[in-house]
Amino acid sequence: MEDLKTGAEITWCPGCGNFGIFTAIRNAIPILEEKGIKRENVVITAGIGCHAKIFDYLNLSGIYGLHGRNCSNSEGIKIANPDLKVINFSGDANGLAEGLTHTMFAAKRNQDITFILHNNSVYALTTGQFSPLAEKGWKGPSTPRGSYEEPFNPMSLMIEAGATFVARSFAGDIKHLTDIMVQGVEHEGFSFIEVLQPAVPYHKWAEYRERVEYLEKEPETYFEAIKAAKEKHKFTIGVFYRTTRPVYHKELYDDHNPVTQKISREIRLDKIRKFLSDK
Amino acid sequence: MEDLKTGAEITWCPGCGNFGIFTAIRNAIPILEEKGIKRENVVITAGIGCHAKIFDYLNLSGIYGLHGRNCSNSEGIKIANPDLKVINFSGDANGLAEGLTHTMFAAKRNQDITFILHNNSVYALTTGQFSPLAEKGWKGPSTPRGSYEEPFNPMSLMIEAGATFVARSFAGDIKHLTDIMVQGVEHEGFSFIEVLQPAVPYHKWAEYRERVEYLEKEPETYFEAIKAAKEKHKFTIGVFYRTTRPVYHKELYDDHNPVTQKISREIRLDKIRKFLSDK
Amino acid sequence: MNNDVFTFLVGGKAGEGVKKAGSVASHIFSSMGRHVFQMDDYMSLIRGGHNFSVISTAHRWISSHYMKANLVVNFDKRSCETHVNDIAENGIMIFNSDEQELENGIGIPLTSEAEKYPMKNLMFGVGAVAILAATIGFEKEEMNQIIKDEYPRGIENNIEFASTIYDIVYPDCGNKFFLEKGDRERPIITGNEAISLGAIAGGLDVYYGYPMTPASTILHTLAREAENFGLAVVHAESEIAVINMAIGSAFTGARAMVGTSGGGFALMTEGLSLAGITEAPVLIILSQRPGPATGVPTYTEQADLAFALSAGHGDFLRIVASPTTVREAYYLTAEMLDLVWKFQTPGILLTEKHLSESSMTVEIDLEKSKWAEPKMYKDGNYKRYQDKDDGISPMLFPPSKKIIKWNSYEHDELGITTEDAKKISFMHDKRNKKLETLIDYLKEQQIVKIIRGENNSNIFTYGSTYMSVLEALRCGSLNPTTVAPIYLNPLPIWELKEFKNQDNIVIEQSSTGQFTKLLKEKAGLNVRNTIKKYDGRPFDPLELSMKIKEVLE
Amino acid sequence: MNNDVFTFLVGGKAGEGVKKAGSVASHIFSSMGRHVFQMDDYMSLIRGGHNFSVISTAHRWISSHYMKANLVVNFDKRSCETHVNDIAENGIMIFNSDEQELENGIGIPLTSEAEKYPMKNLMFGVGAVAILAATIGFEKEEMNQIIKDEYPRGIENNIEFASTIYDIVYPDCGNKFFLEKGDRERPIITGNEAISLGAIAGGLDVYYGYPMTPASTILHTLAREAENFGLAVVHAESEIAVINMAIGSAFTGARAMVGTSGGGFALMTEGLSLAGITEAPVLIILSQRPGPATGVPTYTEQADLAFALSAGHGDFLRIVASPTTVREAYYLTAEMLDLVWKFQTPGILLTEKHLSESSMTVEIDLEKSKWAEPKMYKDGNYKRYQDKDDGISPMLFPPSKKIIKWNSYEHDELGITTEDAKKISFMHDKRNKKLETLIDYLKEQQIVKIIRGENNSNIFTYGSTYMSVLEALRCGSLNPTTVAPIYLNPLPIWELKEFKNQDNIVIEQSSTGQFTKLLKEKAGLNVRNTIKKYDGRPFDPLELSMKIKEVLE
Ligand SMILES: Cc1ncc(C[n+]2csc(CCOP(=O)(O)OP(=O)(O)O)c2C)c(N)n1
Ligand SMILES: Cc1ncc(C[n+]2csc(CCOP(=O)(O)OP(=O)(O)O)c2C)c(N)n1
Ligand code: SF4
Ligand code: SF4
Ligand SMILES: [Mg+2]
Ligand SMILES: [Mg+2]
Repeated sequence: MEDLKTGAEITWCPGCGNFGIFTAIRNAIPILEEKGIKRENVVITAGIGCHAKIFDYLNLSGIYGLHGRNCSNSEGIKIANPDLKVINFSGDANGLAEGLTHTMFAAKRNQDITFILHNNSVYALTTGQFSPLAEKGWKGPSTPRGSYEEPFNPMSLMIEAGATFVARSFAGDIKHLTDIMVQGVEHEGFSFIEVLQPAVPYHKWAEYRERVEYLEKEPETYFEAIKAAKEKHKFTIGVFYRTTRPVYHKELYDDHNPVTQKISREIRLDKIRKFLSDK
Repeated sequence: MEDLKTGAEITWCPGCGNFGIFTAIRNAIPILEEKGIKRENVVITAGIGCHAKIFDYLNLSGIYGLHGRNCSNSEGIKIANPDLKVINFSGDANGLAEGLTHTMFAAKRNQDITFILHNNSVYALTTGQFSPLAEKGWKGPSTPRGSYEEPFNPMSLMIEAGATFVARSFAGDIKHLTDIMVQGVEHEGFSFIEVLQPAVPYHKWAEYRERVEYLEKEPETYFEAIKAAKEKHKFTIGVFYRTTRPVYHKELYDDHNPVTQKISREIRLDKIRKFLSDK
Repeated sequence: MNNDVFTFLVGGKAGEGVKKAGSVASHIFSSMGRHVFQMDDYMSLIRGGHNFSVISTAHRWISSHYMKANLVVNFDKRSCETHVNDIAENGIMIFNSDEQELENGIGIPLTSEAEKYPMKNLMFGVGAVAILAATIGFEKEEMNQIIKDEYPRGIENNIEFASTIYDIVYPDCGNKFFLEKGDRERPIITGNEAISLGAIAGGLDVYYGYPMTPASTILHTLAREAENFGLAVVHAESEIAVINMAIGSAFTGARAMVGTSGGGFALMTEGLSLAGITEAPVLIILSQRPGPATGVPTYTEQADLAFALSAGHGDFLRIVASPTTVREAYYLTAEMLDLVWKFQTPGILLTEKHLSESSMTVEIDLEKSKWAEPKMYKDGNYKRYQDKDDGISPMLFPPSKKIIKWNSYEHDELGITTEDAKKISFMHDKRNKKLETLIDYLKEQQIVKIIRGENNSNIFTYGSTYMSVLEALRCGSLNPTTVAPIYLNPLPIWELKEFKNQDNIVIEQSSTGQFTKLLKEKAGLNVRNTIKKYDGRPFDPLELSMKIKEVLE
Repeated sequence: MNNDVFTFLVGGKAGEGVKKAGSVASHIFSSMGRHVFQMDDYMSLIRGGHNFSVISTAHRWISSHYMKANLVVNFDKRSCETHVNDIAENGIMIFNSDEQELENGIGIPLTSEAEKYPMKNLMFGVGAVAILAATIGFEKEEMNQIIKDEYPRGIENNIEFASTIYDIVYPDCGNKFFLEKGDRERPIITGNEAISLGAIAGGLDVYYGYPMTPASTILHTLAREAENFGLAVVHAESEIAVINMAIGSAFTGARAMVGTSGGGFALMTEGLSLAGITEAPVLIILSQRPGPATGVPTYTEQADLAFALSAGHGDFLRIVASPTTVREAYYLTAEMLDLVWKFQTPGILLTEKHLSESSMTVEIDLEKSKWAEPKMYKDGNYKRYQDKDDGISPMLFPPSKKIIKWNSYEHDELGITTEDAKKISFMHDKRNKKLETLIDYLKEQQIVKIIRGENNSNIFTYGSTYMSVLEALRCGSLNPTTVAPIYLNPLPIWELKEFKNQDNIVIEQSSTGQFTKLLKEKAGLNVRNTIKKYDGRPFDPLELSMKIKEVLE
């Protein structure tokens, strides 16, 4: 299992962009190990959708959660045991429709987790409905006349929400993606990584390859970041925003770890005795 | 009932900012009537919280919904009968915590409703917990050591989400607020109005009055709007953003109205017969 | 084996047109005037894996597929392995000889033949249709016409390919099966289509959904028909939005419906309770798949029954009914839409993947469908929650000069919030009266399906399992009395009384026997045995008939 | 009227310190070594309206307040009007003579006296304490000490004001009531404090909540104690986040608990189902208020029982238990935390506003509380969902070199998704085994409270209603057998069998009699009559005793 694969049958479509994400994360983990992050400290969560199948394939511990809710699982893991490094895989419906509030609040809190958004701009697993990132006019089974909604801009949205590392990469550029993943996990705080992920029944790789472009220069200020997010087209990859502010679990209890530093029963009962005697 | 009051006992604290909002909306309705909007076409929704009590007091039809969910009620009303003008009252926990996703999507869709956010920066009715708009460090019963989260910026957040009219007003400036409300309701599309609303057990009116400032000039472009939202302090009132794009219900079915133009049973059965004969 | 039934099974990878081939086969049979039942088995993936469709057809009404097929067409090796035991006596299996060699069965070089065409991946289905056509003795012209109608893209290639395949198979098994023609052609629809049409017939104005198998195709069907019928059909951001939007629409008088599966339904329960207290008429389609949680998305189960019966906090009336057949799904949806409007309370149409996504020939008398009409306010003072003997307050919708307030808090008759002790119990009583009114109403309706038999035992079942049971009884030539309550809340105990102390057997698809418990606990029924299946698959009539036999003996 | 009980009622506007005065009174009584029960009645508002607290105290254990009070202190007119009938025989009512004149009662110029002080709004409570002190014969020094301890802001003014009020009342009713001292002082805690402490004693590591009355004070109590006990206490963005965060934390081995009321619980049901299939130990406190929907937030009801028993889609085990007293809430919370970890399934501690927010003197043997410990993995191959005879797979937590996968889809023993028919039913069976293991375990525990009586009838009740019933029986000198199951799922039918065909009466706070149905349907109990109350208020023992008498006759 050294290549981080389980024995599970892979049921992504041949040519699916998720293979690229799968490869990149398997590349990233050993790099992170070299940098001192122990593999057993890395745990993953996934929502429900094609993206989430990575949970079965990746030989790492974690939670395969509910559609839209794994971000909360991730937060719960990190809060309970901050020693763990949490990588959160999400689809665009998972993380930006059903689960939008959780994603926004995890960013707001600057939870120290890495949120990987598999952006295929559809609800792939449920047969291709328009998603929060689908272009207006997109014809899926729930919008046969074309969707009526403008898509969100994940970069500016997450900057707005409070993410401290916001980047876009491409499932077809394993090197770039691996690098961004490593940076995302290393970053202390909420790292949001949008991955352009073609879904073959709905898009063409060629269109992606033609249009993908690198952000020339990493923006240095908030306004530069917003400008880049808004003015570059949505196939522009790179780090859009990077900043630092306190992470949630440290605000909550500095360096305490409720799981590894659990207070014993005896001490608890003594303190409860004290509590009651004051009542 | 010409002053738009029901007979219900008002149970806001003496001095509550909600009185100002209540007065302003009662001022706004007759102005809107003069402008040709019939009073019976105005319906209201409210979530749960102190803000929402306005539902009982205001002599207008509507839905007193669940905590965090009235925005969806509003959308459902507008979609079913676009002739109605929907005014949606929300608290900051209601609309930006429990209900954040709905608020974001109503903006994204440019639903033609008016969303009034009573910003008291606390969960007032549940005894003052920190809210999504509370300053970091705010001490409430759920955050006795001070909250750990940076507040959202409602102006830039709603611009980002897709609202087409975004303004801030103040419960202590009835004239300004009335005017903004009228503009909001008249605006075709999603109008978001944040109202600075002091809650007397938690804040002092004087602090608001001292700090409230008018936005000198309405921003003209998206970037100007974002700059104003980010760089002006949070007591700055005025219209931050105003733009036009198609509203949801018109995209959905042009000028059709499913309630008033309902297709008869006979025609339906004929069409079903046809459907079946093709099967 | 039942020899009045012919069964065709086609299997292959997702994306190879398996299901399409299945439904073309179904249409071939129905066009012969025969009855058809089609079950599609597919995995939760988009390309690859293993999918199959089984179509059973008979000269009489048929209510289940049979897993033992007379003709099996496998596109790939995995399919052969999966279906090796699914061949009926004297049945034949056709396999893809480019993938493997097999002793029993007729090999056809499907892949190499298909590769001669540009759209090679889409040819397999055409091939399956050609094989079927040959074996049941269709002339090539007949076959070509079908191919033209059903596979309109690349017609010439398709016909050429079909012809090749036809010619390959014909020598071995051309004309092998004789299918008698029936009286007339009937439409074939899925359960979800029946539900969609029933809703439209009943007066549906707006539908809200968030995709979730096996309910998604209601959203898709209605979205496609929205323009035609003047409906609003909205794919919203979550199931919570969905239910609350529906309540918003109901407030305007729009007949609103939503659909989901267990997980989405769970998210709707707070809204369900809101519908309870606001007395909002809203119909929820809950199409079950195996749970808990995400469970097994594309398979079938009946384990959300107990949840549906008491979902939502607080005391309020939830009407729960489950259709036993695709045809009934049509009538019942219209009827439930009518009931939720008559009684101003939420209703749940409980069904399963097996009904939602299976298709069958139906005969529907459209005129018989109900049309949802509430009791309307006439004159005088308007009070949204006016107390009435039957618990039902007349309705009024905006725009109106009268004030109409729907309230999630406990409220007085005007809909204004109250915390007053007397008013709280008064309003509880007011709402609780509706149950009796409803029971009186239902007592006049036929809401339990009873087929009297000769055995001394009774079989109880519900939902789509009813279809499996009927077919099992027929193929096993068994004749117990079968009882299937359509309404589960209120449970028609008045109709079930007579069976109380008899010898009762329950058949259901829940591992803990939720329906059995309901019958025992609410109706006080003596239940000797429960036949359960909870592996995600519907019952096979043959297997089930053997189990029933065992139990009856 | 019970003359072993003394009752003090204080009423006024929210924001005037009514509740605080009530709890100071409680502490006065408990410091006298007496038992105390305090019920706080308040509206859903922050300032104004009408709030009151009733404290009943006795020399023996007392489990309810009485609405007929010996001493009533009203701060305003509305309070006088509300409580005009709440004065016991020989009781006295003290009113604010600045607001009105009254014939029966003693007027005191509370407002004008209070206005002499800068913090005038906070003086009324001090006044109420002074009145109580005078009437029960406290010396001024004793009173001053209490005021100092309990009202630390502006001590001198408070003492001066108290002294003035004391002097005004003393001539009329000084020393009017004699309260015998008891053996020793006992702590006074609310149900929610008992739950919070019980959780901590049981090993709680993390608590997630979203404010919702009447569960919010668990969040507040734990937030306050978080640092002291090394807990993570998080107020999240919604109840959906709450339950899913808790499951995330449980994955790391943290003992996680959440708390909410009906509406929030409804939102958690999908997560509950997730806990079912992932076998996540998570404890949910569901504190009920009148529903449906928003209902009546600050009052009490027991109408979420049926919902709690089957919440969440699919077949899985939900442990549901309801504490009958504040003391038991402590033990039961620790025990439930232990059970959910032992059985790796979600548990619901069902309670009501009446228990959550009432306070009483308790005696708790801390050492008796359970400590949550799961069965841990020792060695060999690790499989998260390893099949075992008892259905319980040993646990392991990250960081670990072994792979630990919790899965919301149906899965194999390793936690990898499966759609395989055999594996699906295998895993259903594996999980279903836990129910029997649990029943075997519970059979060894005392999980039904039975007090044998002399009547021929039995009274069944549960939750906080048990406290009302015990007090009613005592004050009415009634002696039926009382039975209160603590566990509601699994319902201990083995313990209830003996009562099956006896004369049973149920007392509960649901308008549709949900507990009655449970007893009839699950335990097959003959129930002759149900005494229900569903106006949001808890039972008054006197009224209830009369009702019981009527029914028993
Ligand atoms: C509560 C709930 N609603 C709906 C579903 C059905 N569902 C499964 S996957 C999915 C959408 C997936 O879209 P996305 O998150 O973009 O993932 P993708 O398949 O595109 O990778 C939906 C709606 C569900 N499992 N749970
Ligand atoms: C599902 C649900 N969760 C929690 C509550 C309890 N609750 C009532 S009001 C409220 C917060 C109100 O805060 P906000 O929306 O800011 O309104 P405000 O009182 O400040 O006007 C909460 C959490 C509820 N009614 N429903
Ligand atoms: S549908 Fe799209 S996302 Fe899903 S497996 Fe296929 S290519 Fe990948
Ligand atoms: S608590 Fe605040 S928001 Fe609520 S009524 Fe009082 S002043 Fe108004
Ligand atoms: Mg997607
Ligand atoms: Mg607020």
